[in-house]
Amino acid sequence: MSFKDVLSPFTAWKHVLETPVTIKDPLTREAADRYRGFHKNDIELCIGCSSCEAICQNAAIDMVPVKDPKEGDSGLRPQIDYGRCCWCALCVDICMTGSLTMSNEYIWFDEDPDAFRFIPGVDAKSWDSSEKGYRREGGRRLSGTERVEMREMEPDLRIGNFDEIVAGYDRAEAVLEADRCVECGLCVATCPAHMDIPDYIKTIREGDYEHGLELLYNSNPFSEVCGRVCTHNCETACAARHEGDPIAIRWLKRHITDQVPYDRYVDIVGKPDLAKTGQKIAIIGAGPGGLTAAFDLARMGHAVTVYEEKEKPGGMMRYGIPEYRLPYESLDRDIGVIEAMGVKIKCGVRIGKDISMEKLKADNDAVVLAIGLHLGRSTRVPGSESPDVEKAVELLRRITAGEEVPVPKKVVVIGGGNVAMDIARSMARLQKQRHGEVGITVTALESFDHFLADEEEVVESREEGIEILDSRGPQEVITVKSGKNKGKVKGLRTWRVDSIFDEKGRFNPHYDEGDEMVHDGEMVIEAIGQVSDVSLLGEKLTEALEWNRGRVKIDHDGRTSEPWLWAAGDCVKGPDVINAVADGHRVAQSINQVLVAMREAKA
Amino acid sequence: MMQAIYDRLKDRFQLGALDVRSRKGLAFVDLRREFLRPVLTELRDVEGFTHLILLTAVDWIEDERFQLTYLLNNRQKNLDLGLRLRLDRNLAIGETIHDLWPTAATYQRELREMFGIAFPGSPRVDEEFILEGWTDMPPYRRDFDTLAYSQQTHADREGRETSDPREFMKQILYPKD
Amino acid sequence: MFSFQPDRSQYPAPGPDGKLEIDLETGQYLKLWQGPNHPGMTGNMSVELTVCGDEVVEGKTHVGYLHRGFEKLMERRSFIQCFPIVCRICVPEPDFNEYCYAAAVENLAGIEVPEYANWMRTLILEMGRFNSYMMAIGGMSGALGLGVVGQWLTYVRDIMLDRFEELTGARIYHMFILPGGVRGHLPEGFKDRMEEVLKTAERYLADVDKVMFSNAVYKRRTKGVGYIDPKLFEPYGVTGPNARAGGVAKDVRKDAPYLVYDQLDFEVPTETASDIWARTNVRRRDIDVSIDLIRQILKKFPKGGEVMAEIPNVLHWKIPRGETYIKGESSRGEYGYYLVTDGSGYPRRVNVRGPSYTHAMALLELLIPGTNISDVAALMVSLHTYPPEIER
Amino acid sequence: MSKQKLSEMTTIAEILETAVGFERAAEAFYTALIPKVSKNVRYLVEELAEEEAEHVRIFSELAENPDVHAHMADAITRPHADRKFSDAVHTPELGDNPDDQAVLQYALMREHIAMEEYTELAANTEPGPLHDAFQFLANEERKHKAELEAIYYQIVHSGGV
Repeated sequence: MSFKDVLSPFTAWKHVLETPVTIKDPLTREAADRYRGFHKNDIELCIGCSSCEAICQNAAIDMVPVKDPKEGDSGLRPQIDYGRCCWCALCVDICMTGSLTMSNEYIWFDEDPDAFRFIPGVDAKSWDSSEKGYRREGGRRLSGTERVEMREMEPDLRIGNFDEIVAGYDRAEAVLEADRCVECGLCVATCPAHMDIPDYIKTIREGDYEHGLELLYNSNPFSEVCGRVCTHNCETACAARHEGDPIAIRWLKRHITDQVPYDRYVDIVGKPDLAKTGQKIAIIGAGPGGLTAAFDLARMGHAVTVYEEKEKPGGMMRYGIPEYRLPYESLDRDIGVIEAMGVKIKCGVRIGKDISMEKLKADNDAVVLAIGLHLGRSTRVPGSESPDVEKAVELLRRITAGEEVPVPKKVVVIGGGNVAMDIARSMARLQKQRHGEVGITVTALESFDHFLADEEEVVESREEGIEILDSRGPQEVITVKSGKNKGKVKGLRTWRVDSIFDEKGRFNPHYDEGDEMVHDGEMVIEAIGQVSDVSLLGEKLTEALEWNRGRVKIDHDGRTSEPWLWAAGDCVKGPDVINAVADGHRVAQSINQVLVAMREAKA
Repeated sequence: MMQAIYDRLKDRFQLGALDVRSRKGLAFVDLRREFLRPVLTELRDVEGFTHLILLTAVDWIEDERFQLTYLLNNRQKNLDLGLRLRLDRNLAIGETIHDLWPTAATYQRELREMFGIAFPGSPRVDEEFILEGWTDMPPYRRDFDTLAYSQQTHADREGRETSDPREFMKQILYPKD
Repeated sequence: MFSFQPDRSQYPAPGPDGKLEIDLETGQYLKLWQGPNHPGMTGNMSVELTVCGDEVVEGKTHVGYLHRGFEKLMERRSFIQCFPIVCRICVPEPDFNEYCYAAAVENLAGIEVPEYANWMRTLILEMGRFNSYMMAIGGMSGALGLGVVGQWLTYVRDIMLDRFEELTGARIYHMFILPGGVRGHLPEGFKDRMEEVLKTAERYLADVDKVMFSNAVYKRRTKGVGYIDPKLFEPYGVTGPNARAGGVAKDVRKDAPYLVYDQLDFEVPTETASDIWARTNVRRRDIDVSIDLIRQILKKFPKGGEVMAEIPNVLHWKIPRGETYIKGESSRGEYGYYLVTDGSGYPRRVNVRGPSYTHAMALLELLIPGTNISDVAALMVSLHTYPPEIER
Repeated sequence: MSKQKLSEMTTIAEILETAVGFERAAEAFYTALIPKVSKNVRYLVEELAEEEAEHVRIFSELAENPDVHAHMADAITRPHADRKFSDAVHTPELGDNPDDQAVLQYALMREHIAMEEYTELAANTEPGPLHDAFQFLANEERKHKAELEAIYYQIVHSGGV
């Protein structure tokens, strides 16, 4: 210690005339660009999935109704209680759409404490238009954005046979994919059968497959089938699709069914221990709609008989969907579970011919019409009456039934939906087997922007060597005009479709007649649309029933204007498996209510 | 290095398996109660584990036991060693080591308060530490439910209500299904 | 130069065992509470002093004034939900909680953090250390009535907080280091603005050296006061600057290098006197190390790269059964997280090992008897105590 | 086909007569078809008959309009589409129980001819009530055709999922 040490502190005086460093007006000081300030929410982008609420460790967020729910949007929006919020921004990080962000605003005066509980984006705030504030870097990182790729058989291996293409996830892949689910449940409303999607996906993560199977068959007796061919509307409502791929819900469903040994199915699905009601129900058509209704009704204790015209049950699942997409064993397993519930299926019986509707009505307490759409439409363009012009549904049926079908070297398909892809790919396989090469041209009215068939169908068809031309309007099936081949099909003449919809989005095709093409082929297959074969109803019942634009009129529960008759599936709605399943449930519920009332009235 | 130390001690003190799954330079080992003091002493005086990093407990309520973790550090060799000791949860009495590391008295006092584990002989072990006037069960035990406590003690803010997207959509979009 | 010897002739004599028989009834003793609200306390804790004259004969520490039960709260929060609450365990230097927690989770979940994130974490931890020392030295000067140094260093801390704000989006609770990595990249122009802060800091520190460290009063009040015998370091778990001031170069950055410290060039400052002066001086010199480290880090900073590793969906992130201990060298010594997982989506047990736990409890109580009342504040501050890490 | 109808010029009176005949024939055709078709497609024919009845009513009103009446003898260029238009008075034989597709195809063809005819007539008349009437009819037919096409697509093409 020295004298210098006594003087040294006085050097501080040199600062006495310096300008103070104090911030003069702290209330207008702008925070940094990244500052985690008050919340903003792009209300149109937000889907109300509640992931923000789930991650908030302060329980500061409530989901409150703001608009009507619709597909993929719950209509709920987050309300934040600033009495609890700690501005950690995990809600911003987890946000599935990127709608929730933060401004760099941090000053807010109000005398009313409740003002600090607000709905960002709905309750207008001065910082709503702020460009600055916390943004997560590089998108959503707190839940997976990329779908686990499904392994498929290579095109050259699959084109010569009808083996199933999709391999299915193994355990590790499925767990990874299931992990991405945020359990918001937006998909449940969109699924026609309202399957417990987040719950069964959870069973995959937890490895509890038996519980998963139970959940599946609770709401869908065609889980094996839907695990393969469902139109998976759920995936279009999936929250994960906004900044990444939707969860592969369909493949996860299949994974559960793959993991449980079939001999455990009936035990797990379980048959409720109910007394027989003694009431009888006849179901016309063993497709997904009819059999789902049968499954439910049998489990409710009723005696159910399903009448099927074709040789085997399954409807379009068997006779429409090709085996490489849905192996028959999978279908048979689902049907086996349904039969185990006590459902009787009588195949090769055509109602209206072998048994009349009147007799069905007389012998049963209720009848369900679930006859699907089994007649193919024709374009009726000139030449379409030629015997070399086939209808896709008919041809698919014959292929399944093992009948001999003509397999020319070149085939033209009209249509751009999944049925067109099914027949094109089935014929391609037969061509490969018979001729060693594929010669299929698919002409679709729709452009690829508005294509009907699933993207993956288009991709896989092309991999298999099928040519797909979009925006082609069929004008004429060209036939040989003379000689020994007179009347034989030579090809299809098409015009280019300039525009297919008018400005209101309605079908109004406009052709460019100058852009004409002729597609060579010895066979033309029409795969454009289907219609129900309602002739089995007979004239009297057709007259007695009320109709709604070509289809049997039904109420919400699927009941027709005839109190003993219900209708379900593609013939009244659809067309796809899961809608038919949903219909089956609805009809079964309704019938049961009526039958219970009948029993009570008698008692 | 850790393995060599372990090998020197394991038979004499009937140590459990050496658990080195976490990170490099850190290992855990199960220890029988009667060997706590000799092992600690030997580790401190012979093996260079002079620094007691921490002493704490884990409640394995489903196994009806507490795990006491004594975490030691050998600075020269850059090794951390965790000794795990099982205590019967229903007879939670530990052995004080304040004479080996005086600072352990603080840890033991906290364990007494938060887990209800007794350390007879530890200085001031029964004095209140963090929780003055606490009468409920020791709060770090697993069966103390913080949420229930909070709900009993504090009122929720009025008017808070939330909806589950799935249930809300069901209620509006398909009430009859 | 200055010398005042108190008259202790009236004081009671110790008993045969050398211990005082404290009986308040005799009127010779007085209970004096320093804290929990007291300018000479570091945060919300208190020391219950028993004084005789102006000499303290016994001191008992009392904590619990801001006990929130973080360790227990974390047991019912998912692994990601713990991330925003750990920083609250230490206000002046929250980043060690973020780092240790994240690294513990990553360790048990088997996650490899990207290189960029490791550099970012190191940068943030050094920035945090710098700021923590600003408060420690400012507090030290304040405890001895030298308010102006506290004001200067508060300003220096404030401009460093500006850098924190632009980098992490917050001034105090940065919440930037999360399991898997960090939340973002360096903002544009950050290095230049940081250099300005460091230069300003160096200017102010030069003044602090003159006004505080070369101050005769300061020296008189700190030299030889609050001596800790280095023999007590191991029994009392003394780490960090408190140990370095007694000649033991304990520093986790050197002893068990983590993050990118093995790629940085630095020496650990030590002193030998082990008194208040030495402890404060170690901190003052460690600021220079921190400044140098920040410069080195920014110079070697990766040009770009991922900030986050791929992590599972945090909403149902489960971690296999295991336990680990992750430590780092905070401004106060060894800071660590002991994390036990049981395979569920929640931690089974989190134990936070803060250096104040050992420094301000048993050790402080040991050091207090025999000090002057007016030195208690300086003694406490010299141990650099942050009460929340005692009671968590 | 009379010689006069093939000539370049005709009169308003005649045009109106052909048009009313066209719409009447269609109305009668659809009305007669209703009981023939199966009940499930009857809605389609019923809707078509209603539409045509509405058009007949518009023409009747038009003929009674004194402004139009004054122009009855005016000459007007015969539209190019007139030939097809008059031909369409002769309704086709759709068989006993035509299906929805056959009915729709016929209706679409008819709407198309009518739309062309009225569009041309509107172009060939001076501004006034007659012009407005043709313009209105052309629009009506255009809208109607668009609606029918939407129905056609829905019924015939969209089963192709």
